[in-house]
Amino acid sequence: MKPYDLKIISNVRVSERYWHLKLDARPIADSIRPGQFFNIKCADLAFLRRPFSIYRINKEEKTIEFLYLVKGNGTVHLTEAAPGEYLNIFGPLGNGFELKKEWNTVLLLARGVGIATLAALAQEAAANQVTCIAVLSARTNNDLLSTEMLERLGVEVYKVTEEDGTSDVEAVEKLIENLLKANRIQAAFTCGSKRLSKLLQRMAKMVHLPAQIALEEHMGCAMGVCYACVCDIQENDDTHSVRVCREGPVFDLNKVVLK
Amino acid sequence: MKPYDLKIISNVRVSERYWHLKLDARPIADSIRPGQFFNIKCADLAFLRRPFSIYRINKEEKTIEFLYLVKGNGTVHLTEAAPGEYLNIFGPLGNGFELKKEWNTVLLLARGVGIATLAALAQEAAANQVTCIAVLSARTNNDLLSTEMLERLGVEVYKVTEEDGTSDVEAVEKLIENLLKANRIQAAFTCGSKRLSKLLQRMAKMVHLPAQIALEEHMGCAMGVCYACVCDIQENDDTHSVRVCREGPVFDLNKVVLK
Amino acid sequence: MDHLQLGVKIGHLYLKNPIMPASGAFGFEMETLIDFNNLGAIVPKSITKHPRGGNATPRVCEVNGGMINSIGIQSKGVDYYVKEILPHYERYDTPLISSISADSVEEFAEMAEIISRESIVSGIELNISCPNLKGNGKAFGMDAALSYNVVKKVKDVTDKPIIAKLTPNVTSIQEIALACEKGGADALNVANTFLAMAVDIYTREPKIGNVLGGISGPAIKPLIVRMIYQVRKVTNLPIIGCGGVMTWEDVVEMLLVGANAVQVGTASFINPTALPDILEGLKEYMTANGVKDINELVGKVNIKHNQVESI
Amino acid sequence: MDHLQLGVKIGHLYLKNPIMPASGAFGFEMETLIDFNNLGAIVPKSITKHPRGGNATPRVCEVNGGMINSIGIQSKGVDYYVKEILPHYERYDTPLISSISADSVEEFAEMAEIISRESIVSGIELNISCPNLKGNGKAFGMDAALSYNVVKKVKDVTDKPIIAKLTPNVTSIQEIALACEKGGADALNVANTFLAMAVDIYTREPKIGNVLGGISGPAIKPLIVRMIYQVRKVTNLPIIGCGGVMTWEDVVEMLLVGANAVQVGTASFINPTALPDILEGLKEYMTANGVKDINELVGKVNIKHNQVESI
Ligand SMILES: Cc1cc2nc3c(=O)[nH]c(=O)nc-3n(C[C@H](O)[C@H](O)[C@H](O)COP(=O)(O)OP(=O)(O)OC[C@H]3O[C@@H](n4cnc5c(N)ncnc54)[C@H](O)[C@@H]3O)c2cc1C
Ligand SMILES: Cc1cc2nc3c(=O)[nH]c(=O)nc-3n(C[C@H](O)[C@H](O)[C@H](O)COP(=O)(O)OP(=O)(O)OC[C@H]3O[C@@H](n4cnc5c(N)ncnc54)[C@H](O)[C@@H]3O)c2cc1C
Ligand SMILES: Cc1cc2nc3c(=O)[nH]c(=O)nc-3n(C[C@H](O)[C@H](O)[C@H](O)COP(=O)(O)O)c2cc1C
Ligand SMILES: Cc1cc2nc3c(=O)[nH]c(=O)nc-3n(C[C@H](O)[C@H](O)[C@H](O)COP(=O)(O)O)c2cc1C
Ligand code: FES
Ligand code: FES
Repeated sequence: MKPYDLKIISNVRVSERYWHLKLDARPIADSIRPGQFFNIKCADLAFLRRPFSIYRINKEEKTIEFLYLVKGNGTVHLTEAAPGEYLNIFGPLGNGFELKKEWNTVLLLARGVGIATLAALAQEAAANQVTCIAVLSARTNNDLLSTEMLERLGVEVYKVTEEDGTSDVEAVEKLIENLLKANRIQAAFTCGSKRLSKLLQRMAKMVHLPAQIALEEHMGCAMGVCYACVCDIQENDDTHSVRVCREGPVFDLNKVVLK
Repeated sequence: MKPYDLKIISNVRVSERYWHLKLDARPIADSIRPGQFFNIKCADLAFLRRPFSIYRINKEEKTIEFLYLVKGNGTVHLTEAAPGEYLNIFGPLGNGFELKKEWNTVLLLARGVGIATLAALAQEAAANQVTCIAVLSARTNNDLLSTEMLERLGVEVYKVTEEDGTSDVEAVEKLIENLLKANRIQAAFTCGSKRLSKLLQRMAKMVHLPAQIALEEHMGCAMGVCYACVCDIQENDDTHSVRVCREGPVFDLNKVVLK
Repeated sequence: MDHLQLGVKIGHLYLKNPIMPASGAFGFEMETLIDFNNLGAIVPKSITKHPRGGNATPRVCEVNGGMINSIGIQSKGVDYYVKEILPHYERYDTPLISSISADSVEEFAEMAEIISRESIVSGIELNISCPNLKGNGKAFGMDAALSYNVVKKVKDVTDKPIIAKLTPNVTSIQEIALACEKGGADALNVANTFLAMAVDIYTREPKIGNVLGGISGPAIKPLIVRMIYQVRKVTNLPIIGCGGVMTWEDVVEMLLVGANAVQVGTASFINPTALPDILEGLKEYMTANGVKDINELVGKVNIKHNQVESI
Repeated sequence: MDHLQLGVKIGHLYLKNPIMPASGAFGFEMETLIDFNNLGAIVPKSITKHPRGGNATPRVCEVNGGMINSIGIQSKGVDYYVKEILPHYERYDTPLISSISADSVEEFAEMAEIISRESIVSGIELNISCPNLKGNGKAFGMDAALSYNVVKKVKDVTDKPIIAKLTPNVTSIQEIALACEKGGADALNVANTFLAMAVDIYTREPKIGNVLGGISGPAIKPLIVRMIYQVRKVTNLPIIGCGGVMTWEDVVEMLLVGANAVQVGTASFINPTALPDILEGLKEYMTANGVKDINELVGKVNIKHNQVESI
């Protein structure tokens, strides 16, 4: 982890509420893993940095990409950053997803901008000939991002939205049940929705499916010193506090306490 | 006085430390007088507005111009404002110079960016066939601004600088003495230097020359309500406090108390 | 938007809306800029009994997220105020609140008495943040007994609603608020500026002629919001929130933690039409969110946990 | 730049330079980012005697010019600290200052005693901003007698230099500073965070899980500068300035008003290499301005007028 001034290659709107940011990553020596994140100084007018997962790592052209939802002060100003300018990003931070060698087929369950986080994983899975089945949930079809990119990677994509009335928890539960029946899914990954994470946690515990979650929490330092970003991990009968920025953001879904 | 969002026509560096700003003034209905000023919101990152005298009023092309010294937080950020963007300026504020009908020849004594303030007056004088003799003082010749513009207006310009060793008070006193002898100067105007203002005050009192000064003081509201920008006026034996932004910034040099 | 109920009550005083200027950041010089009839109240700069010159310049400086000022209550005295200042506001139907500063408890009472004779004065705001020169020089508002005394003595001589403007430079704002309530205050203003200082590292001189000054602007809003919240917990008196309001969002935030109205000071220096702009924003917010009566918002912050009041 | 004298003394403690981290905004996780040997001191997060869970999330939020935090001193207890945290710092030759928090005067003394046994500990900072649970729940540092007591009891059980970290949420920082001096404090830290609050107007929930929190960052610097100035006027004890330092300019400002050293907290969240960057800036400033010894700057603010200490 280090702060870097990276040149902006592009920063464009990709849907109503989402933007895509591409940076020249040549200065970064560390290797970057899917699930890791960077803490980005969005603008002078946004005091704190903002954490964003790595969305795409392009090793050949040495670029990194982020997909971000325009939400408040920081991201609104981030949209104003222009190609050619430099952005100060701090990272890579935290621990990424673990993709075990023995897994051939995995399930991705993402909602909203959580897709950004799992897209990086899908990319790695594809490189390792792991089959990915993705359930992507969003408010509207316009919000359903990266489906084409995922399909190009060979991911089998299922889309559910409020718009189409297909995204309620019951419907998603049914869908996953069917997917679990039809495929030899060996692990699951989720990001972006508390509701869906709880659902997946329940289902994974039931069928003893290894599962990982990328969590979000408000951050101060993003480097493990301030204890702003804690969540609880339950192992056997012991509950202990961990830092999302340091021990996470990826945790064993079967152990994390979802409030 | 009103706040206006004015389009920036140009914003360019004109010497080492000075910048020139030109705005589309079409939205401004009020007439603007030399000596008046605007309070400019330089940037989001500079909290308070900054006061700048009007440097040039172009009635035909409906533009106004400012000449500013890059000094601190506000002006540093002002240099980043790009043509096409809008700048929020509040004004016109305060009272301008008084150029009496009966005056045929006047003396301008300016130092540094004080030249900006007197340039607008020279422009008006030229339009009214009043002869201007200007003594311009600066640190370096590079800092000596607008001499060409003034000469084009027909102003007789005398330059003094530290660089040339010609700008000390004694030398300027000698120069003005000679100018007063050689010309029928009926009024004097000054801006930009406490030292030179004191000199001119002393000389003007001695020879009973009408004289005006444009003062600077740190401002809060710039509209006369906060009493941040006060200075003292001495009339006969009475000293009273006035507001630079409201009763000024132009005052009778013979009455103002120069600290 | 026509059916929005924006009126609020500050004791017996009815304001047509909760947005008013803060003392010291408003004057009739703004008459051409904004319509005073659209203000909740008119609050001219604090006055003193006798004419006063004010402090050395520079009297203001910029800091991160705000400014420091030390004007020193430059005032032409109460007689001038009654004769020359008040008449300017006669043509408006907006209630006028006179802010008064004094050097002693007695002087506060004397001034309140003089001011109360003026029918145009609808309320009196006591600037108890000013130093008690007959005491140890500390502000009245830094001491509960003194604060009580000032309010009590003033209440004894006037029937006008009294607003005590607290200083935030205290260990317990609740204690001072309660003292003022006990003294008979009809409302509380939370609060005046925080004592602050800035130094120019190159000249090594304080950026304010008077060395110390009061910091205002958005930098102090989180402290003021906390204080309004704390004061609301111990009293039902009307609270006027003041400190760092720049936008209508800030007004809503202060109402949610318990303010009944707000004052806008420094914002007018940055945006001279801040007062009407904030009122417009507030109306749009109410319309968009189905808030029919502004009073519905007061104190409606949603506190879920039984929180500990420490850091 | 090699001949610059940057060393400062905090009581008997010699620091090689005046720049150190603020407790709670530093940890050995930063080891790969900055060279701890270049710090004036190492100041780990405050610890409590027994393990403690900390407060509800969200624990931080952004405000204009700063942030609010309410971590709640999440701590694994003093035993874990001694066994697991302190050893991390053994390989550095930088003095380590342990920050301790406690619920009662007695507990402060107990903890100081335990910590004092560790030779790696060069000094103890008392976080007297935490609430006194055996009393009325107010912070120790809000009461002069309690502050005196904490310092005195701790001094009785340890020979290590004691730094009292004051809370700024008081009417008179001078009074508390003097009480700590009388109790035997070797130095004063001015100061901890200001109690603050922010509300999300759309959810109507406090932005901090614990409702209230402490505001840090540039927004509070002018208040802290004022307090350092005030404390310097009444005591010759070494002062560590803390609050809103983002750049070397801020350090110079604090030194000029009387600080002998400074702590940097929030700045490290914005710029993770703030600590070394500030030190470099300071050295360049000294070189450019012919300041050979950093101590030359202390208290050198140029006060021309006989100013009044009111607003
Ligand atoms: C590890 C991690 C990875 C993330 N990856 C992505 C991503 O790839 N794309 C994306 O769009 N978003 C991502 N988020 C969420 C993203 O950080 C927030 O949406 C963003 O901080 C909001 O900032 P804002 O200024 O727009 O909103 P504001 O509401 O103005 O933010 C105010 C404050 O709250 C914090 N905050 C608000 N929402 C969140 C949140 N969900 N998580 C953490 N802090 C929050 C902000 O950081 C800021 O400090 C991630 C969060 C974490 C913790
Ligand atoms: C009526 C009037 C007319 C002026 N006209 C011009 C002009 O035409 N061109 C020009 O370059 N300058 C002019 N000035 C001075 C100009 O306002 C300052 O140089 C400018 O405010 C400095 O801002 P800064 O952010 O660069 O400096 P900073 O040092 O960062 O300013 C900090 C604060 O001090 C105030 N300040 C600093 N210097 C002055 C000053 N000399 N007068 C008033 N406030 C000051 C700033 O406004 C700001 O609030 C004028 C000042 C006044 C009062
Ligand atoms: C320049 C200036 C002058 C002020 N004068 C007074 C005053 O005379 N009386 C008073 O009670 N408050 C005075 N104040 C304080 C304001 O009324 C208000 O309490 C403070 O500025 C905080 O609000 P704000 O952040 O909206 O400005 C003054 C503030 C400023 C900035
Ligand atoms: C996230 C966070 C945690 C903190 N934890 C502690 C703490 O445990 N003990 C303490 O004395 N101060 C703590 N502080 C206060 C800082 O040490 C410091 O006094 C304050 O942040 C002001 O300095 P700054 O503006 O440089 O951050 C904490 C501050 C922050 C932001
Ligand atoms: S954000 Fe500071 S510990 Fe995670
Ligand atoms: S700046 Fe407010 S009165 Fe002049």
